[in-house]
Amino acid sequence: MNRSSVKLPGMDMKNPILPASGCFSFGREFASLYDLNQLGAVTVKAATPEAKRGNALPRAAETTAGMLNAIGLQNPGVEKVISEELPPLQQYDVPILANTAGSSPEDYVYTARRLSRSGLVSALELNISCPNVKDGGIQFGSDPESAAALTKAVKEVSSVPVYVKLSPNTSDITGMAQAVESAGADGLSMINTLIGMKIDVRTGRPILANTTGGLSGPAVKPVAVRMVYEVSQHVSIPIIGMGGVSTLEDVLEFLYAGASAVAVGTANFTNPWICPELITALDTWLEEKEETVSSIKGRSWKPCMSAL
Amino acid sequence: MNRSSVKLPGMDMKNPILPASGCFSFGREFASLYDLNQLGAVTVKAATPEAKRGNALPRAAETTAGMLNAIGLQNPGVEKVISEELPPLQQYDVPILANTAGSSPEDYVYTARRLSRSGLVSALELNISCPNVKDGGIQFGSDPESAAALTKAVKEVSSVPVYVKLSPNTSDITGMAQAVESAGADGLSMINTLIGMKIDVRTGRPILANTTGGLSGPAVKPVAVRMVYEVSQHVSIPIIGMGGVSTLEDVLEFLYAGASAVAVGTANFTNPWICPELITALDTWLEEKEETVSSIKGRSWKPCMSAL
Amino acid sequence: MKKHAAVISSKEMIQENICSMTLQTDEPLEARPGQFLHLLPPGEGRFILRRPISICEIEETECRIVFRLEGDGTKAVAKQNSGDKLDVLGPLGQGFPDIQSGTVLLIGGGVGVPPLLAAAEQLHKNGVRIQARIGFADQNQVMLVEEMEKWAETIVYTEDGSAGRKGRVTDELETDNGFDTYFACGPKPMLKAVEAKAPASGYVSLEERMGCGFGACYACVMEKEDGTLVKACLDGPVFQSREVLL
Amino acid sequence: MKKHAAVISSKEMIQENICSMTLQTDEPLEARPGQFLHLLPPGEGRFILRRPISICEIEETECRIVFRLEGDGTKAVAKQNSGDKLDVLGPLGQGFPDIQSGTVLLIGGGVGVPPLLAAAEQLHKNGVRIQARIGFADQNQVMLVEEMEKWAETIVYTEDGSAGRKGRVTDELETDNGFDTYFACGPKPMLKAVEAKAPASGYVSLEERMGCGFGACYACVMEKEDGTLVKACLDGPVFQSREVLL
Ligand SMILES: Cc1cc2nc3c(=O)[nH]c(=O)nc-3n(C[C@H](O)[C@H](O)[C@H](O)COP(=O)(O)OP(=O)(O)OC[C@H]3O[C@@H](n4cnc5c(N)ncnc54)[C@H](O)[C@@H]3O)c2cc1C
Ligand SMILES: Cc1cc2nc3c(=O)[nH]c(=O)nc-3n(C[C@H](O)[C@H](O)[C@H](O)COP(=O)(O)OP(=O)(O)OC[C@H]3O[C@@H](n4cnc5c(N)ncnc54)[C@H](O)[C@@H]3O)c2cc1C
Ligand SMILES: Cc1cc2nc3c(=O)[nH]c(=O)nc-3n(C[C@H](O)[C@H](O)[C@H](O)COP(=O)(O)O)c2cc1C
Ligand SMILES: Cc1cc2nc3c(=O)[nH]c(=O)nc-3n(C[C@H](O)[C@H](O)[C@H](O)COP(=O)(O)O)c2cc1C
Ligand code: FES
Ligand code: FES
Repeated sequence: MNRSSVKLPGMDMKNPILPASGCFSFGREFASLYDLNQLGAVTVKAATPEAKRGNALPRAAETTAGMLNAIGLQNPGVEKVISEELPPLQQYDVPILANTAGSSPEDYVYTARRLSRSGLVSALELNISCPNVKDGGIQFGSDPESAAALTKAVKEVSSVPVYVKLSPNTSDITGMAQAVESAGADGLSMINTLIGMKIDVRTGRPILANTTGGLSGPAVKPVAVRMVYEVSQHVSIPIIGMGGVSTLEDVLEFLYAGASAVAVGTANFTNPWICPELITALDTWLEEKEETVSSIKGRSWKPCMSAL
Repeated sequence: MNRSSVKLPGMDMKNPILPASGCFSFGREFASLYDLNQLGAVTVKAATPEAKRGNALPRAAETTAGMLNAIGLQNPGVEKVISEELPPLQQYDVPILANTAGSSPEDYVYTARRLSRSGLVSALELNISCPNVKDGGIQFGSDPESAAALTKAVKEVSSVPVYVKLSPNTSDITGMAQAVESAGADGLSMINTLIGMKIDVRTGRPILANTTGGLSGPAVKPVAVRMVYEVSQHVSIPIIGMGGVSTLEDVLEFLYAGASAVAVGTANFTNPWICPELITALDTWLEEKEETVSSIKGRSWKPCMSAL
Repeated sequence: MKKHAAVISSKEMIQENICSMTLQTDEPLEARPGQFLHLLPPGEGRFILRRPISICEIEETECRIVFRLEGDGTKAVAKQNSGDKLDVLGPLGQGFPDIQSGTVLLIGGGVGVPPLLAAAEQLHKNGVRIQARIGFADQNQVMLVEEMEKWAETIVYTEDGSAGRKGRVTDELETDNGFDTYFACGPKPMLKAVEAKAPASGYVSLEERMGCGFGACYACVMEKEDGTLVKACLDGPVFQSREVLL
Repeated sequence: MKKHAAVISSKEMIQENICSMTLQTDEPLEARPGQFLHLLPPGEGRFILRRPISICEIEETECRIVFRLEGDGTKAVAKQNSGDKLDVLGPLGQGFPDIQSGTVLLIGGGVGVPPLLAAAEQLHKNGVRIQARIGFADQNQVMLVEEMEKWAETIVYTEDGSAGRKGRVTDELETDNGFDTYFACGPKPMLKAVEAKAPASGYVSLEERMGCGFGACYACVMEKEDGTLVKACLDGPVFQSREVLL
């Protein structure tokens, strides 16, 4: 077995690195930069039942070591995602994690059914925590019961494994995680963005047209690592960890915290080649230290091992 | 009237700048660096009924544009705070905001009574959200009902105004704010630290002895500004805004967001002279723009004014 | 698009808050006028988004940029010295069309002027007649006038009259029939006025806030007249006049 | 304690990962050996905590520091060049005592050696006899040997024997009766071994993680034998041996 490979529900990954949803579009722009076959998996942009035009501009702003976005789930709608966006990705030997969002359980069930039956995706990722649209499902992201009900409903119609993407905007992330685990989730993705905002001091007004946006990037990494650390000790389904990853050390931190795979979001914008760079760096590191991804997973909380 | 001055319950402030609790000790170290009379107010370190020795070392770590702390409320206990720490501050013509923490409502009531009746403090700040001690009252920080009950109990015994310090580790900051407002709080302080952690990639183990710690500094500013923006539109009591303030622009951002005063925490460690520097910068700016603190307060959400 | 560890070969502050920099890349950039570079301000993780800056002059592996110090990012870039490296992505976006004949009017406002200089040089090579109207807030913002005069009959405007003509680049535009098409670059209100007033159609280059700069983040999506959506970074920043809703 | 915009007057990498820097301050630092400077790595808000670095040599307004590149902060400092400014707070903490007679043994491990060089120079001025045992992981970490030999009879150790004697600075300590007191600086396990083995009492300088460095944050609080609490930054970093629990 390869040192880097990991097996997650629905996704046999060559390595634990995948781009995060919304930070890789549908892969087209990156496919012209490097061979996508290098990736552990690809998470595509959220699909909703109908096309969404997204929010007014500006949709992005920078903060210290972070960025705010309020894209607003712009996407061509699930039918076009299936007919136009996903087929080009089939040429790669890489699992596809399809992110879905909606404003009602029916929306999620609808897109989940369509996507999972399209034969084009390996697993679903339920974005129950998009902070950037009025009806973006944020209520599911902070209430364990609605999250569980939603998970259950989607599991019933989905023919592929279902990952639930958790919001950090909660006081009890472990409760959320356990609720969706009991409802049948096959895995967790965490974290989505923190809700933040920036005011233009020249005008006194919010910079984003949407007023608030989702905070991502290195600034949020300590929050993400803490949540993965906490949740991984209380659930038995695998976690795709994310939030501020941009270096090999960050990848290791998430694996040590208990993540089974690590997604890279914002860093794709700063450095479009970040994913293959991290994959190479991790391979080299594992080789040098004679470790495997599974051996280092959760090391921060597992009883001391001889390897240390 | 002075352009910078602000009047908050219990605190007539020359300017809206005050150091945040835990980042100024009891003022002694700073008193040897500059004249504390320059400050708008002083927030002192949390007092608990009995002395607390704090957590094991390491208690601090750095993250990208942020820091984690797990001091663990080290303090000599409320009696010594009153007999030894607060008297030296009486020589200054500056309101004193006394932070208190505890693990039960009785603790808060006890310290609140002692502090408010000592005649040495202008107002109390209830830290219902310290993430760094097992019994640090974090439960009050995420449950509106317990927070309201606590506030009520303290208000009954306190002879000075009571500010409640809110935790950002919640999905509904406005609900928390409204709950403590209805319970009689005279003001709000926000935000306390986000819960975060950092893992030492050399050892695979958490850096802080306490495992997790409170995240502060520029990294959290977007979250803090968003919360002040949201809450200030839904309460009528004043807000002391804080979280990552280190420049004049940051101060303006919090005032525009709706804060009545702005506290500076972590930046005191990076630059011990930051408070007087910000005060001078703000004075100059207000003078130049012919503005006052009260005229710019909440500008980000108030209907357009002629001044813009 | 490539990532370059460009070396700063020279840096000069041409106004108090305007920096001119020459960058040396390993390989020729092969950029067109109107395309831009995406610079990562140095800062060990402090800066997350790159800064889009237009190519102002280009020859083989050497390229000049001219930018105004706005916020922390451009200030951090301007603090670098010759010999220092700069992380540059580019060239990005669609540039100005390669007009081969007739008269082109260049209309630039403030930091919209640098890309027009690149365009002027190219148009001159093509044998096109070039006129330029470039406008600035005041004399402390005026830049690239001599360089522009090399290629174009140039009129300089300042809003306060402290240099050149007092007024705006669009002031006498309605009655100017001396050009076949135009290239405009500047703040949105200027572009709107240009589109409204110019007697001919032309091309506008937009300064939209960007995330990635190469089409991946959807931060810069704009609407076309027909309702379809385009990305300013990928499908622009240069568009035909009236093609997108400003 | 003051804040200085120190100017880097020279920088040299004396080993692959060890940087020696000379800083020029406006006013004399008036520091004692064992005191430290608190450096803010440059980075526009990226770095929040300063880095404590011991004074290695000092004369009037010029001061030398020697530090190992550990994480991002020390790396960012080492990237600066002579002429660049560095934001420095100091001097901070309590230094070594001003011993005037007898024999002092200096015991240093790795980056614990730089402050001992400052101490050696001072002790030499005081007419004290000085011996030094300085230890490093391997030859690539060895530093300041020649400088130390100027003032002290020096024995160099490396753990792998690649330079000097193979072994540790504490190896022959138990039987060494040739000194009246000692100054020790190095990692905690070394200091523990020193306290356990040294036949005389002495002074240890601790390398604790710090927040503020001047007593305000309580990040560095340690326990004394009698249960009272002290701050490593304010009451230390130098303490009497066995005074605080390591
Ligand atoms: C295609 C294009 C070409 C450009 N060419 C030039 C040029 O040649 N010379 C020049 O001086 N300026 C140019 N600009 C504007 C330049 O990108 C901004 O001034 C710069 O990004 C501001 O960064 P900052 O770090 O100083 O400001 P900050 O306020 O710190 O920037 C924060 C974020 O907002 C974005 N931002 C802020 N202001 C603007 C703006 N006006 N336009 C776009 N993004 C902004 C930044 O890119 C960054 O992502 C161009 C913009 C675009 C879109
Ligand atoms: C009083 C004192 C004097 C010192 N003198 C020297 C010296 O002369 N030369 C030298 O090479 N080193 C010295 N050190 C150690 C030096 O401070 C650390 O190596 C340095 O802070 C690491 O910073 P970084 O940015 O490289 O590491 P990072 O891991 O990026 O640092 C992150 C945070 O952890 C702290 N930290 C990490 N490692 C240490 C450590 N070993 N000790 C204390 N804090 C640490 C940093 O200060 C910073 O706050 C001294 C430490 C102390 C307490
Ligand atoms: C521009 C942008 C768009 C995003 N769009 C989505 C999305 O459509 N669905 C989703 O689940 N998460 C979305 N996210 C969140 C990311 O997938 C990721 O959870 C978050 O950004 C934290 O990771 P990072 O710090 O590495 O970016 C988006 C993030 C950004 C920055
Ligand atoms: C070292 C440290 C100690 C703190 N101690 C307290 C405390 O005792 N009571 C309290 O209410 N907040 C405490 N805080 C939180 C701060 O008062 C402030 O709410 C938070 O740090 C955000 O502001 P900043 O980003 O400016 O630091 C502490 C923060 C730090 C960094
Ligand atoms: S800036 Fe990212 S899509 Fe245009
Ligand atoms: S480092 Fe802050 S008190 Fe010692």
